[in-house]
This record gives sequence, structure tokens and C-alpha cells, in this order.
Amino acid sequence: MVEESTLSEAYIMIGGPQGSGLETSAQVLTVIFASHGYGVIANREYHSNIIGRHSYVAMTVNSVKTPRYFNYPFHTAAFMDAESVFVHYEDVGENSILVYDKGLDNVNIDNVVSIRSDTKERLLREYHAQGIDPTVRGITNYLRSSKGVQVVGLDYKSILSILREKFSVPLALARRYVSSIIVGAVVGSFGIASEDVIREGFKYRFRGREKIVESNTYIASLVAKEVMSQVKTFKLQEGRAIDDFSFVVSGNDVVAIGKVVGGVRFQSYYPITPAQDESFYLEGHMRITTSRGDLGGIVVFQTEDEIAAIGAALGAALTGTRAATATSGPGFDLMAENISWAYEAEVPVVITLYQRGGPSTGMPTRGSQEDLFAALFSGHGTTPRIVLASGDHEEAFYDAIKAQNLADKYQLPVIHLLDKFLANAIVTLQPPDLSNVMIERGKMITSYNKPEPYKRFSLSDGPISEFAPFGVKNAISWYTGLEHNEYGLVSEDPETRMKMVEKRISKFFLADKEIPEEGERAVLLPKDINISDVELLMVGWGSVKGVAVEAAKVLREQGIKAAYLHIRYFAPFPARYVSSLVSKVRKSGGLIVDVEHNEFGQAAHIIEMNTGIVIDKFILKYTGRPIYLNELVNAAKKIMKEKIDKVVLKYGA
Amino acid sequence: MVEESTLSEAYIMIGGPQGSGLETSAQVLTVIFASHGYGVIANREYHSNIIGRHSYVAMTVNSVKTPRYFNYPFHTAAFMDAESVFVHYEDVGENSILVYDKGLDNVNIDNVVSIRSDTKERLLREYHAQGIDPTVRGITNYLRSSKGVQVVGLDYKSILSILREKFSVPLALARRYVSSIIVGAVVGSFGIASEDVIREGFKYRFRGREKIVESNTYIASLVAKEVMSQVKTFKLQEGRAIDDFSFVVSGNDVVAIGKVVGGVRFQSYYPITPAQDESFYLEGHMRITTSRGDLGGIVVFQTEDEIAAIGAALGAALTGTRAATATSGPGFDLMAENISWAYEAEVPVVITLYQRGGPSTGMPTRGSQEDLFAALFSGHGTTPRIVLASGDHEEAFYDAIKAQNLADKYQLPVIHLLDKFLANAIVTLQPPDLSNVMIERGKMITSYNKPEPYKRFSLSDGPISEFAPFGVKNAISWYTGLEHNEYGLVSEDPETRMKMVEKRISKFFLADKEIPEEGERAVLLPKDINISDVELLMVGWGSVKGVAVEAAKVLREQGIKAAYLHIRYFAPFPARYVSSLVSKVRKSGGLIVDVEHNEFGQAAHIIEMNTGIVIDKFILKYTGRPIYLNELVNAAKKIMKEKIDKVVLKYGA
Amino acid sequence: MARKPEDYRTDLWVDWCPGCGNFGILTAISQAFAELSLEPEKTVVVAGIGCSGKIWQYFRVNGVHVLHGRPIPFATGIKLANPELTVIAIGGDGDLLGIGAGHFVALGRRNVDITVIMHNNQVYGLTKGQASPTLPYGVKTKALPAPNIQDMVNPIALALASGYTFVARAYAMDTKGLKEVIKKAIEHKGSAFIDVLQPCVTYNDVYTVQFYRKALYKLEDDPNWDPVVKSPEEEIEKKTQAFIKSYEWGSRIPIGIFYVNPLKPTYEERLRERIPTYLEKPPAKQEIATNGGRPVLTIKDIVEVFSDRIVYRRKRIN
Amino acid sequence: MARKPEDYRTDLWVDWCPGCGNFGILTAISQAFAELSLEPEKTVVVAGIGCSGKIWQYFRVNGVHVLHGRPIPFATGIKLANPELTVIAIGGDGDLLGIGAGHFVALGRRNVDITVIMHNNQVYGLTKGQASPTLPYGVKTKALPAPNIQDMVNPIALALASGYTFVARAYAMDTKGLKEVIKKAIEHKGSAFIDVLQPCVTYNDVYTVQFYRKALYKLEDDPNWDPVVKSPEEEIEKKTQAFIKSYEWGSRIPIGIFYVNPLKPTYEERLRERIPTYLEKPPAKQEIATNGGRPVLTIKDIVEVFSDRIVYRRKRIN
Ligand SMILES: Cc1ncc(C[n+]2csc(CCOP(=O)(O)OP(=O)(O)O)c2C)c(N)n1
Ligand SMILES: Cc1ncc(C[n+]2csc(CCOP(=O)(O)OP(=O)(O)O)c2C)c(N)n1
Ligand code: SF4
Ligand code: SF4
Ligand SMILES: [Mg+2]
Ligand SMILES: [Mg+2]
Repeated sequence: MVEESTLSEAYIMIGGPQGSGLETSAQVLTVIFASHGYGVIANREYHSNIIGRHSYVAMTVNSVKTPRYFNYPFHTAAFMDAESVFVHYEDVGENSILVYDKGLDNVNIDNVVSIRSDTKERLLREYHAQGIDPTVRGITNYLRSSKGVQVVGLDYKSILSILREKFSVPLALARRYVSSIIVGAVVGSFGIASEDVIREGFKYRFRGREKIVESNTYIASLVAKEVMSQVKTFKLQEGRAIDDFSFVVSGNDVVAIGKVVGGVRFQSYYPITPAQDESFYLEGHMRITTSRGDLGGIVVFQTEDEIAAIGAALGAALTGTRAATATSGPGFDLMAENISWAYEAEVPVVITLYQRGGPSTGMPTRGSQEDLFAALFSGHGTTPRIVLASGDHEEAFYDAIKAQNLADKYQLPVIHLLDKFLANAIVTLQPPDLSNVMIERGKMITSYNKPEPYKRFSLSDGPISEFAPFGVKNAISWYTGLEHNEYGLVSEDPETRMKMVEKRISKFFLADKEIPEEGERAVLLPKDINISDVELLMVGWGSVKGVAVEAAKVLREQGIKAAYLHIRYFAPFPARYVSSLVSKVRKSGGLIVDVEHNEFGQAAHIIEMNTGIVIDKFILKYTGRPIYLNELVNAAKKIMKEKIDKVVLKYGA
Repeated sequence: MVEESTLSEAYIMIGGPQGSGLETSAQVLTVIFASHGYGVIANREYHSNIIGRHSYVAMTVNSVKTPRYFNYPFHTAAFMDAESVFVHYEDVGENSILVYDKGLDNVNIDNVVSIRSDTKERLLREYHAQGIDPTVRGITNYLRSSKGVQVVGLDYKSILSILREKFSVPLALARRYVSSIIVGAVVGSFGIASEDVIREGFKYRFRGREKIVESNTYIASLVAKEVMSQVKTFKLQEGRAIDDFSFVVSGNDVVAIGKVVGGVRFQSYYPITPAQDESFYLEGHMRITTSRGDLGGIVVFQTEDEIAAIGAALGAALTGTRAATATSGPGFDLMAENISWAYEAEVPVVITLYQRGGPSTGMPTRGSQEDLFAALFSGHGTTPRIVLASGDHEEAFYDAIKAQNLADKYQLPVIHLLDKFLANAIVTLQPPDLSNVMIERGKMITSYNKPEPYKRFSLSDGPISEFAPFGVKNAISWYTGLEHNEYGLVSEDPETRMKMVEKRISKFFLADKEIPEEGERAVLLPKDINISDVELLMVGWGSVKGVAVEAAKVLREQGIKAAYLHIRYFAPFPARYVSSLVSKVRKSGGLIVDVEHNEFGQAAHIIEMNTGIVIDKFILKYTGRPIYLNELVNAAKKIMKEKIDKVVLKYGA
Repeated sequence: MARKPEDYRTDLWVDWCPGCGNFGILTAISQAFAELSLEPEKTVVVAGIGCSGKIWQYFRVNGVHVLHGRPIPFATGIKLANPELTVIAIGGDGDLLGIGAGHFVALGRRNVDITVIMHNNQVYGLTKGQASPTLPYGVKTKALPAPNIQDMVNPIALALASGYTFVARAYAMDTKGLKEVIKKAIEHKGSAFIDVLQPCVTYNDVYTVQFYRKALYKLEDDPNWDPVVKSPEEEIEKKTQAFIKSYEWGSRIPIGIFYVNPLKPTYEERLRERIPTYLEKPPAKQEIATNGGRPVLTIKDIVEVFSDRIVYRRKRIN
Repeated sequence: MARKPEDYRTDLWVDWCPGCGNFGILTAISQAFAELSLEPEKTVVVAGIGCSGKIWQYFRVNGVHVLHGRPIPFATGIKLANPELTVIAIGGDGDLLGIGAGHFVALGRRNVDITVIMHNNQVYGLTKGQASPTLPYGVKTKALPAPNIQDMVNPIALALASGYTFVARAYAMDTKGLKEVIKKAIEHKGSAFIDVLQPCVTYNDVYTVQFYRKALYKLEDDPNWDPVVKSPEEEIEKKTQAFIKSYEWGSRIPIGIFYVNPLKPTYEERLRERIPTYLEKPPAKQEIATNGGRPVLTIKDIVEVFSDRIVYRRKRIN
């Protein structure tokens, strides 16, 4: 058939049960696109489950840049199982291509045990309202006839049976190849069926296992051809987003890499989703060797709990080692007391905090931005710390290094905030630019020769004292969580108390003075926007960045002068800069809308706490699924036009 | 000698090394005064130490009311040891009576090993500046000659030697009677030497141990007479503050009593200063029996850590038991994750949080108000909880009951905030008025007979669902920290997620709607003040109340129209009421001053976060010592007159 | 009325991996509940976080899914507040012996009458296969980047040292044997611990069904094996014999009851010494309010109960 | 240069109660440091919170006063980051076996080369005398409102079950014996634990100096006592013998070395298998920046080290 349209950007969804190769499909697809010059982002949604529950991957592929958002309707959707068809029937639209297993046509939703009752009831309600028969056939018929979807039913079983003939793969193992059906379905939708092209992906995935690469490539290509024969395919513009090579990394990976580059040589952790993959990745790279020799190694230490993780990191930090730990909400809570200790004892340490759906165990495999309060205020006493939040993979890399620098410079605990959306999204990433990257260790000293005894908490040279790690000759030091004198030895003297309290908090105020606000602690996007023109200023943080920047662009294209204010530091908060922007926008009659992934507007509250500015418009999402481009654009328009205060988003199965 | 002045209120200080009977003296004095109709408050300052370091008790005795503040200069100061003389030399003024041990005259501060070097250096600097010889003699000479203090040097050793002769107390035990010298010195300063009067105190303290009562009474009376013979004594007006009887309780005690009255039948704890005394007191009263029979008992459970303490309390709460735990900052941090769980699982539980000097272990035996942020925001995720703070012992009693009611009504965790000042201060307290005290258990049910299965998290009747404790026939229930459906069973459905998120937060908003603001969540004092008249509105919380109310009174007497706004609930915050008061004051040109015990103005930040009101005047104290009346009055005047933004207080050794 | 195991099950789909040992444990516990004919409303399963921790939702008895590592404190609070309830605490090896090891040790000192069931799969299942505290040193299961760097803790020896009065090991695939042990543990008065060897088909390719089939043997097959303490003097001897047995780990692994001491008073019995009416009127069953919603304690009661804090006004001073 | 115990002491006033057993421990440790001639800059004392925990400030070696219960995690982090340091973790019985019991068990699995010294006074000293985890059931020390309701945990048995490779008990008032044990523990390669019986004169009126004087006897006085594992086969036997001994508590209480296993690799040795240069270039000794303050890793290095995350651009599609 003829290719229909030429796209610079495509939206892809693949779905199937957990543990059935969906991650393989996603990885293979990402590499296929990346190795041919496309920018890619892929986000996997999954239940807190190992095998069997529904999972899906949303991808955006762009020919000129690495996209940082998702959108619907999807151009193509390829599903492994019946559940995917049942839950994603609304994700495709006119001309979308949907590939599914014809062998499942008779499956009724009632028989899909892995769908929980509440979801089932909701879907049945919806089907009923639209007169859809609750079977796979019913859904696909509806999509085909009422929605204009190009539905392709393939008989997966007979496709897989080819494996036995051609590659003597026993039937029992053949199920593993469903992932290549999915790969084929997707690439086929874009008119790609070349084995050469497809092989790139499988080669990356199954490094060195020739036979597996070949058989998978064969199936994928076969399916691609079949799909191409049945639909009007989409055509992607040539991939020009990547030149020589690209990193293909998750947010977890990129933080791990940033840490190694930034000099972290001790990372302690207790496994927790979605933080753990960072530590696993580091664990696989404990030895740092390159062709120019042995560059040392990073000790990655799996502890018995998160209290031990932060405790061990603090211990390591006292030796002058750059030390970090990575965790998520529940684990972070357990670190609170030690954060308070680190503040009191002025020990530089970095805690990488990956937010997930809360409270409590909440929705551990879903995304959220709701640990901001905890990041800022956990730990008793007045314990200001530096809190910075990354908006995308690029920021995450540099922030991982920056966090260590800030910890060393101000001898404070630093919380590096990320979220599951960012952590688990796999993207193509330009090789980092190290030309501006410095390793700043602040007042750390490696020798001490003064005649007087070393004072770890000396008050004589500003609020920050020289830090001699354990082992430095002539510089014995003492640390305590109790109030202490300049030597670090206990004191309850009221005057000493006052001086030390003021010393510590002055470091925070110093950071507030020294770290630039505009462009560093908060970023107005797009860069060239004229703030006095802005009618709609979205304020957000973390992974909202990607979609908000794009939404602002779309809105501007539609005539609404929109911009996005990206908050990167919540402490010290860029109060002056944010205040000035907000008042400029308000002065010219523009609206300020808080966009974030929680029900309370946590960031809006922090803005209010720091500036007195009350933000009263909200676009919030708390389903655990990412904000999609279209829903954000629509919500923004609604707020602009209907003068309502709050839109709650809910797109995504 | 002749009595000089007639006082309605007196300030008393006694000092000595820890573990040497100072607490005995304080208790005996309190009882002597209380049993003769005076209102008393006594606060002990002490180091984190068991025996040997310096401790002192400040007392205020009032003839018509129970005072809730301390003041200087002290009318009388009686000291056991040299250190007290060295560190408290500035606490007495003209005509003050100072009683000390003449036997220590030659002691040089250099030889007092228990004074830490920083304190010693500071004192020596001060002595030097004033030309004081750094011996006990030097100090007392200075006080006598330059300050007009009535110094009474007694030879403690020879006084104690009387014990052997008269009561055959061996010399080795005689040291224990220094506490009665102190008692005698104090009562003597007020012209009291009657053995009958003094005996009341020792009888209470040494219940049933006749001989000890007699010997102590004898010594005290002897000393009293001696002091009376050497000074112009003060005369106290007749005690009319107490009628039939009074409670003499610490803040810890009063919360414990409130809990028992309020129906708490399970209290778990891990020992920590200054919370532990509440649990110990309960532990001594596990069996609740009165003359009308056995009223049951309270299980007090010492756990292995604070995680277990809150965990066990939550477990107990699931059985329908009113359950609570009590802790301080470090222990509270460890509870964060479970607070988040309690919010998610909607389990009513009360955490009594006694603030002490932080961060970290900080100054564990000193006072502070710096755990407000932690109380409000500890625990990951959006987890609003009810946070109420008591301002004095009366409030603490009712709040202990109220906290349980609120927990049950809104099925939320409730944090009851107190501070060390309040916890350890011993006061006379009017018997509580139970006429308005109700036990409100909200939607708790004890039987379930509906045909449909019980839904613990039913959405059908507003945000609060019926709570059937474990064991109720036909009502099986499930609880999880994961997102869940109406039965409490796990769900990751986006729609269910949204509904449940909204259900939970609506309870908090409901509390905000239902709990009165004016008079309950915030109290303007004095009650009859006209807000539009107020020139100076102090805003504070917790134990600032006592001194701020009195300071406002003093200021008004001095012509400054001052008032005190006492914040009792920080969540839900009384935003409308506070905003309206503040804007009224500001409109008429008055000043708003935040008064609290931390370096950051935590409460001011919370006000800003909730109202957008920026408070820019501060009176702060963070030495760990209470705010004294005179220093607060002076600071307030300074702010009024000198237009400065911040006064940091530092009175007290 | 005879109850069936199905009566104790919800109709939720069980989302463990096909072939997972947890299925056997689920079956065995349901059977034990049925055979003991426990009242569902008076039974509480407290579970931690992990694959193992998911079990709570599959029982139609009261369930509490707590935080990772915390089943024991919750179970203790529930039991002490309402000792009428039968309380089972369930967790993974990471849950109970990693993050929760402190509580595990503490329960041994208390002898609260609850049953602790540990799903021992040597891995952190739900977080994708890291080494758990029971995986031996040098063993490389599927998901590990390198052989395990930490030693294993010996759960049986740890339970013995901590003071549990019922200590057993069972095998998840031997549902009948497991069920019998669970019944005994529940019937035991005091803190009972069962270390259940549980194959994890997804991440543990070392301690597999095949492995266990060869290695396991039953203590009860030795007619001389008697784990029960019959008099206080026997305590150390029986404990030691169990301790020695607990170190058999390798090609031969014993399952069965290692140690039982029925002689120690439970925590609940100890509480009665402080509150004589504790068992009749435990916390959950006390009236705390009158019909009118007022506190049961009147001012007069308060003054009596807290008489040590009352000072009476005497004559005037001076 | 011979060092004296005083060289290892600060000049702070020691603020324990007169007569407290902690003085003996302070003396013994200083003596051990001196006799081993440890470099103060390369020695770290990590202490918890409690009366015991105050000890850190009295040593003129690096000191870290951590949170209650957390000496072991901190000590582990310090040691692993800089294995050149001699690291001693000190805590009370509440600190190490109450709130810190989870870490205590975990260290046993790692055999990190640190020495753990526990001040065992059977009470929570600094919080005014509550029962600690080592106080036996039914005993009523001074500050308790009623006899202790919890059983004691057996520290020696727990250490054995957890995997410590050096396990000993000593007596605070026998400074010489204690000092010798400390020296051996520090010299031992691996995780060492010393349970130090420490009279608390203020709150513990049961386990007093008078009591211990009668009850204590020395293991080494038995010429047949040999706690050292000489071959892997001996491990369980030696452990069992120590386990049995550990239950002697009452009128006769053994002190001395219960168990030593020098054969287990330390955690540091195990790390070398993952990072061959670990001991020469441990974390604390690696250069992480060039002279110009730039990261040592260049872009080329990054691409090499993380080559598994690099995708190269191939030919054009279509
Ligand atoms: C405080 C905290 N830390 C970490 C986690 C993440 N987590 C979930 S399950 C789990 C481990 C599960 O292992 P195990 O207890 O052995 O149970 P299994 O899955 O093997 O049955 C961890 C670490 C968590 N939920 N909470
Ligand atoms: C998290 C936390 N909980 C409680 C405390 C209070 N606390 C201080 S010392 C101590 C116990 C001390 O007992 P132990 O460890 O036996 O030491 P000892 O004083 O007997 O030497 C406790 C509970 C604390 N500092 N931190
Ligand atoms: S991962 Fe292992 S333990 Fe978890 S469900 Fe699968 S097989 Fe069972
Ligand atoms: S309370 Fe006990 S342990 Fe603490 S210093 Fe005093 S005697 Fe020593
Ligand atoms: Mg496990
Ligand atoms: Mg102790």
C-alpha cells in the first residue's frame, strides 16, 4: 500500500504482560531508531509485579531532536495479549495502526484474570456506554468501524510456528519471540522491514548470540512486511537527531554515570523501586578501567536497610570520599534522622531521591512528584539542605555532579530529586559536554601543618570551616550530632550554641547568595521568550519540563503566549527571580498555573512559603501516569478560556 | 531583720550538680508553696548527664494564679556548689538574696572541672571585663559590693554535721541533706521558717519515711532561721491561687493523665528525653483501679526502637484501641515512614512529640521549638495530618484528649506537639473541668449487619468511611500502604487512584472546615483585646504562650498596646482567622512579631505558606533556655522603637 | 461447622510467577486455618513488602499489609491490644532478616503469642532478584552482577539466640508438611518462627525445586529427634541440639521442628501480673466512654488514680 | 616511638557517675591503643548515644558520635572507604542490641574488619535506667516500676548466630583482661565483638561489682578451652562450644574469648575480587579530579566504561 504521511515525530505504544519480553521489544525498537539517527524516549508503565500483570511502553520518536514527552493518539500500537487491547482501546485514533493477536479474538474481558475488578468494572461501563462487545473482537471491530483505526490481526501462533521449521526453536521457547512480532509490527507501521535495519536492534540486545539475533530479526521482518501489506503506513522523515553515536540510557543510568564522572567512589543502597537500577548499574561497573589504565573503582554497598545506607555513606564521606546513596520515598523517610545528623555535623553527602507514587508504599512502580515536602523538611530541627530537582536526562547528568560539588562546598546534605518518569524512561542522549564541568571540593584539605590543633568547626573564617578527612596527619577531628564547639567536642554553652546554630544556617544563606537564580535555580523556557508578553506561565519542576516546554510551544503555535518556568532548586529557593517573573506576568494580566504530579500543589506551597505569592491555578495529575502533551495543552486552554482554577488530568491506562 | 517588700510574685533559683538532690529541693519547695495556696511553676535546666554537671531550677511563685513564665533578677538564689555561683552571678540583682556555701570561698573557676572550656573562657572574659576575681569569694564580693545583693555565706559542712549529733546520720549520708539547706535558704528568704510549713514538702517527697522527713525539716528550718537573721527578707502575699487541692504535675504527667482520661489504652514507646517521663509515669499506672472498682488498664509497651513503637501503636489502633506513642525529634524521624502509612491506610493514631534542642541529638535536655517542619511534613508523599501544639499544662491535658478525638473523627494521624520547657516544667494545676470533655470516636462501629460485604474504605458516604475494628463479626477488613479499592485491596487503576487520593485529602479539608478557627485553632490573648487597637501583635506557639501573654500585659501596662496570637493548630492551619487578624493590625499600622524558639522562624514560614503573609519581625531564641519575661518585654520594645527586624534572645546560663 | 481452605481465600487473581513457591505457602496456610477452624474475623494476617508480602490479600481474614520490615511490630501491637485474635506475621527473608532483623530479635525476647512465617527464597524477589540475607557467600543467582559478597545469616540459629520458643523450618512445595508445622506454630503459646524454604523460579536458579528435592530431609524421620523442652533444665541442651542442626546447610538440609519450649510465659501472661484483668478486659475491649460519650473516669477517679500528683491546700503560711 | 595511654586521651572532664564501669573501659581502650601504638590520625572511634556513647570525646583519636543505634553502619562506611584506618565501634547494650540490633546482625554477615565494643550495663543509662535488651526477665533494677517483663537477649549467642568471627566477653573492672581482649579484637582480621560487662552504679543495683566479683570466671583458666577455629571443619564445633558457654549466666558467668575464626575472608578482601586495586586505591585515596579541577574521566573514558549504553549511528533508514 501507499505510505500516507511523512512525520517528523511518531507516537508508539506496545503492550503485553510483564515478563513476556516487552522490555526487549522496547529496547530493540529504541536501538533501531537510535542507530538510524532518531531521537527516542520510551517510558514503561508496569504494575508492582514480576510476571503476568499488564505493562506497556509509550514511545516518542523524533527525526530531529530527542523528544521529552509523550502524546496520543498513538500512530501505532502493537499488543501481545488481550488485556492490552481491552485497556488501550482509547489510545488509538483515526488511521492509527493497531496490531494484535487474532488468536485472541474470542477472549472476553471477564476471562482476563489479570485485570483487577475495579478496572474491569470501569471498562465494562465504558464499553456498555458505547455499545461495544466486551471481547477482543468486539473492541477491534469498534475501533475499525467507528474510529477509523487500521486494525491488523495477525495469528501469532502460526507466525511463531515458523520458528520451529526455520530455526528449530522448540514450541516451548517460541513464546519468547512474541517480542519480535511486536518489533516487526511497529517498524512495519513505518514502512521499515529491512533485516539489515532491524538487526541493529537485536544485535545490541543479544550481543554475541548470533542465532537468536537472526531468528528474531527474521520474525520481525516477516511481521513488518505483513503489516506493510495491510495498512497505509506512516513515513518518518530521515533521522537527523543523532550524529556519530548516542547514549541510550534511563534516568537511573545517567545519574549513575554522572556520579562516576563526578567522583563518587562510595555508593550505599538498599534496593527500592525506582531507585535501585541506578545502584545495580553502578554495581556492574564497580571497576573503572579504560584503555589508558585502571582509574580505580567505586564501592557499591548493599546494606541491610536505608538507615545503614545513609549511615555508611556519611561514614565514607568523613574519609574524604565522595559518597552518595540513592533511594525512594519509603527509604528516604528512614534516612530523616541521619539527614538531621549530617546537617548538625556538617558532613557533605548526596541523597538521590527517586519519587514514586505515595504515600507509603503507594504505587511503587508509578510516577509522582510528591516527595518535595519530605525532601525539604524531613529530619527534625531546623535543617535546611540543598534540594535540586532534575527535569530531564541531561539535567540529571550534570546535577549528579553538581550535587556533589554543592555538598562539598557548603558541607551540607544535598537532596537530588528525580521521579520515576525520568528514572525509568529510556532516551537517546547526546554525549555530555564536559567543558564546563568542574570538581569542586570546597574547603577540603589534604594536609594540615598549622601549629595550633585542628578545629574542624572553626569559626574564624566565615561559616564554612576547613574539612580534613580522617587520616590527614596532625588533623584529628571529632564529629557529633550534639551541639559542639569548634573542635567538634560537646558543648551546651548558650553562647557556643548560638554561634554554631548561626554558623550552620549561614552556610545555607551563603548558598542562597552564591548560586545564581536566573538560569540556574529556575529557568524560563523557551529561552528567548519576552516575559512581559506571557499570557500563560506554567510553573513546574522535574519531569514536567519536557511536556510543559512542548505544550508551551504548541500553545504559542495556537496563538496563546505560553511559557514554562522550570524550578530546579527548591532550596535555596530562587525567590527573587521567581517573584519578579510572576509579578511581571501578573502585571500584564497573565495567568500563573502550577503544573505538577500531586494532589496538593506541593511546589505551589513552597513558592508561597518563600515568596508570599499565592498561586491559584493548577493543572495536577496524580494517577501515576505521565502527563501527555495533548491533555496538558487542552487543560491549559481550558484554564485560559473557562476561568476555572484547577484541571485534574487523567490520561493513560 | 525587717521584711522589706510584699510580693504577689517571686522568682527563685536554686542550683547544684546533677544527682545531688536538686530535684528534691525543687519538689519540696513546690509542694510547700502549693500546699499553702500558691501557684508555682518550676523549670529545671540540666545537661545530658546523670551525675555531676551543673543543673538549676528556676521557679516562679504567685499568690493569686499559677504563673507560666520565669523572670529575673531572682529574688532569691540558693546554691549547692561553686559552679552555680560562677555561672549564675548575673541572675541576681539589687536586694536579691544569694545563699551559698562559704566553705567554697577559695574555689577558683579553674578548678571546677565540670565547667566546659568554652563556658569557662566566656566567664573569665566577663569577669575580667568587670574586674572580678575568678573565685567564689571574688564573685560574692562583687555581688555584694557592686550589685547590692544580700549575700549569705553559710558553712554547709558544719550545718550538716548537726545531723550526726541530732539524728545520728553518718557523715557519708549527710551530703544528701544539702537539698534541705537549699529548701531552708529559699523559704527563709521569704520569712518562712516554721517546721510545720516546711514539713509539708518533705512529707510529700519522703512519703511514710518519718525520720527522713524530720531530719530534713529540721535542717531546712534551721537554715531558714539563719537566713532570716542575716537579710531583709521578702514577704509574699497570702496564697490564694489554690483552694482545696491542686495537681502538681510536669507536662509529661499531665499528658499521661489526659491520655488515660481520653481513653488511651495502648501506649508504646522507646525511651527518649524529654518524652520518656510520660511513658514512665503511665507505666507506673498501668492498672486503673479506683474505689468504685477496676476500670481496666493501659498496656504500656517498651519497644526496641521508635519504628516498632509507632508500628505497634498502629497495630493496636486497628483493634479499635485508642493508641498513642510519645517521642522526641530523633525518634519522631524514625516514625516518618509509618506516619505516611497511617495516612494512606487511614488509621487513627496519636504521636505526642516533645521538642528538644536539635538538629540531631543536638541539646537533648534543653528546650526548643524546631520540629514544626518535621511534624508537618515528615513522611513521603502528600500526607497532611492534624498538628496541634499545646501552650501550657492546661492545654496539654485537654489536647491529649482532643488529639485522640480528632484522630478517630478524621481517621488521620495526629501529632500533638509539646516542648521540653512545657514537658519538664512542674506546675500547680487546677483540677480539670470535664464538663465539656467528650470521647468522640467518629465513624467507628462495633457491629456490622449489612448484607453486602464490609468496605473499610467505602466511598459512598463522604470521605470518611465506617471503621470496624478487627474482631467485629461479619466485617473483615484489609489495610495496606499500597493504593487500594474500597475494600482495602490493592489497586493501580487510575480512576480508583484518583478517587482514593481525593478521599483522603478531603478528610483533611473537612477537618479544616469543621474545626473552628477563632478560639480553637488560634487564640488571641488577652481575650478582651480590641484587635484594631493592637500596635504590637506577637505571634507564637507552644510554651511561648505563658511568657508572651504576660509580656503583652507588662507592655500594655507600659503603654504599648500589645497582644499575643497563640497558634494552636498548624494543620489544618487557621488561615482565614490569622489573615484577618494580621491585616487588621497592619491596617492600623501595628507590627507583627514572630516569637519562637528556633533560628529560622519556622512558624512564620508556615504562616506564609498558608496565608501568603510575610512576617518580617522576629524575636527568636535558640540557646535551649526558656524565654524570660524581662528579655521578651525588652526585645518587644526594641523592635517597636528601633525599627529593627530581629532580636535574638540569650538570657540564662 | 467445618471450614474449607477455600473459605479463607479471596477471589483475587494471584499474581506470583507461575511455579513460584509462594503458592504452596498460600495453600498450606489456608489449609491450616481451615483445619484449626479459625474465625476469619478473629484472625489477622500481617504481611511485609515483597512478593511474599503480597499474600495478605489472598486470605479472607483480616489483613494488614505494612511497611517493608515491619510485620512484627504491627502484629505485636494487634495481639497485645486484643489477645483474642490469632495473629500471623508474614515476611520475606529480606523483610524479616534484613531491614526487619531488629524486630525479629526483639520478638524473641517477648514471647508474644504470634506466629512468624518467613518466605526464604534467598533473594529480594519483588525488587528483581538482589541477594537477600539468607543467600550464602559466593553464590551467584541469576540477577546478581557477581557472586554474593555477604555471608548468609542462619535464620534458625538467629531465632534460637533471640529466644523464640518455637523454631521450625519447612518447605513450600511440601504443603502438607508445611501445613502441619503452621498448625503447631499457631497452637504453640508464644512466639513461633517458621523458616519456609521457598523456590523463586524467576530469580533463584540455585536453590531450585530440583536442588531441594535432593537436599531436604525431615528431622521427624529420626525417631530420636525430640525438639521439645520438657523441663527448664533441658532448655540449653535442646537449644544446642537445634543450633548444631541449623548449620546443616548444603547437600543435606533438615526440615521440621528444631525447638519447642512451651514452658516460658507468654508476654500476655506477663502482662497480667501488671494488669490483673488484662485478659478479660484487654485494651480493645475496655469501655472508655459512658453512654453519654463522656470519659469513664470522673474527676474523683482521676484524683484517686493519680493521687501521687495531688497536693492538698493546708493552712495559711505565716 | 612508644606511645602512652595518656597520649590517646583528651583533657576533657569525664562526666560519668563516680564508680561507673565505663571508666575501666576507657582506660582499657586507651591502653590497648598505646600498646598497639595506633596512629591517632588513622584511628577512628565511632560511638552511639548513651552513657557509653560519651566515650568518643575522651580519646585523642578521630571520633564520630553518631545516632543512637548506628555506630556499625558508620564504622562500616568509614572502613570500606578507607581500609587503612583502624575502626572501633562502641555502643551500649540498648544501642547495639535494641535499636541497632539489625545492624548488629548485618555486620556479622560481612566480616568487615572492625571491632565492636558493647558496654553491657543491662540498663538504658542515659535515659535514666530503663531495662535494656540484656536485662533478664523478672529482674527489677532500681528505676523500673516493676520487674522486667522482657527476656534478655544473649549477646554472645546472637553474635555467633550472626557470623562474627571474633566473639568475646570481658569485664569493665578488669581493665587488664579487657585491654588484652581489645588488643586481640583489633588485631583480628574481621568483625570482632566484645560484650563488656559494665556495672552501672546509678541504675543497676543487681549486676553490681559485688555480684560480678562472685560470679565471674575466666575461660582461659580452663587449659582445655580453645576458641580458635583452625580449619573450616572445626567451625561448627567451635561455634557450638561457644554457644553452650554463652548460656552460663547466673551464679557463674564466663569471661574471655568465646570464639575466633581467622579463616573467613574479610569484606575488604572480598571487595578486591570486584575491584582488583581496591586496597591500594580505596575510595578515599583515589584522585577524582585533575590538577585543573576537572573530572579524571574524559568523554572517551566515559564512552569506554559505559560502552554498554552507547549506540552508534548506522546508515540511513529507507
Ligand atoms: C523502606 C523500604 N525499602 C525498600 C523497599 C523496596 N522493597 C520492596 S520489596 C523488597 C525486598 C523484598 O525481598 P524479600 O523481603 O525477601 O521478599 P520477597 O520479594 O523475596 O518475597 C524491597 C527492598 C521498600 N518497599 N521499603
Ligand atoms: C532514635 C533515638 N531514640 C532514643 C534516644 C534516647 N536515648 C539516648 S541514650 C539511650 C539509651 C542508652 O542506653 P544504652 O544504649 O544501653 O547506653 P547506656 O546509656 O546504658 O550506656 C536512648 C534510648 C535517642 N537518642 N535516639
Ligand atoms: S519473583 Fe520469585 S518470589 Fe517473586 S513471585 Fe516470582 S518466583 Fe515468586
Ligand atoms: S548512669 Fe550508669 S552507666 Fe551511666 S554514667 Fe552513671 S553509672 Fe555509668
Ligand atoms: Mg526474599
Ligand atoms: Mg546500657
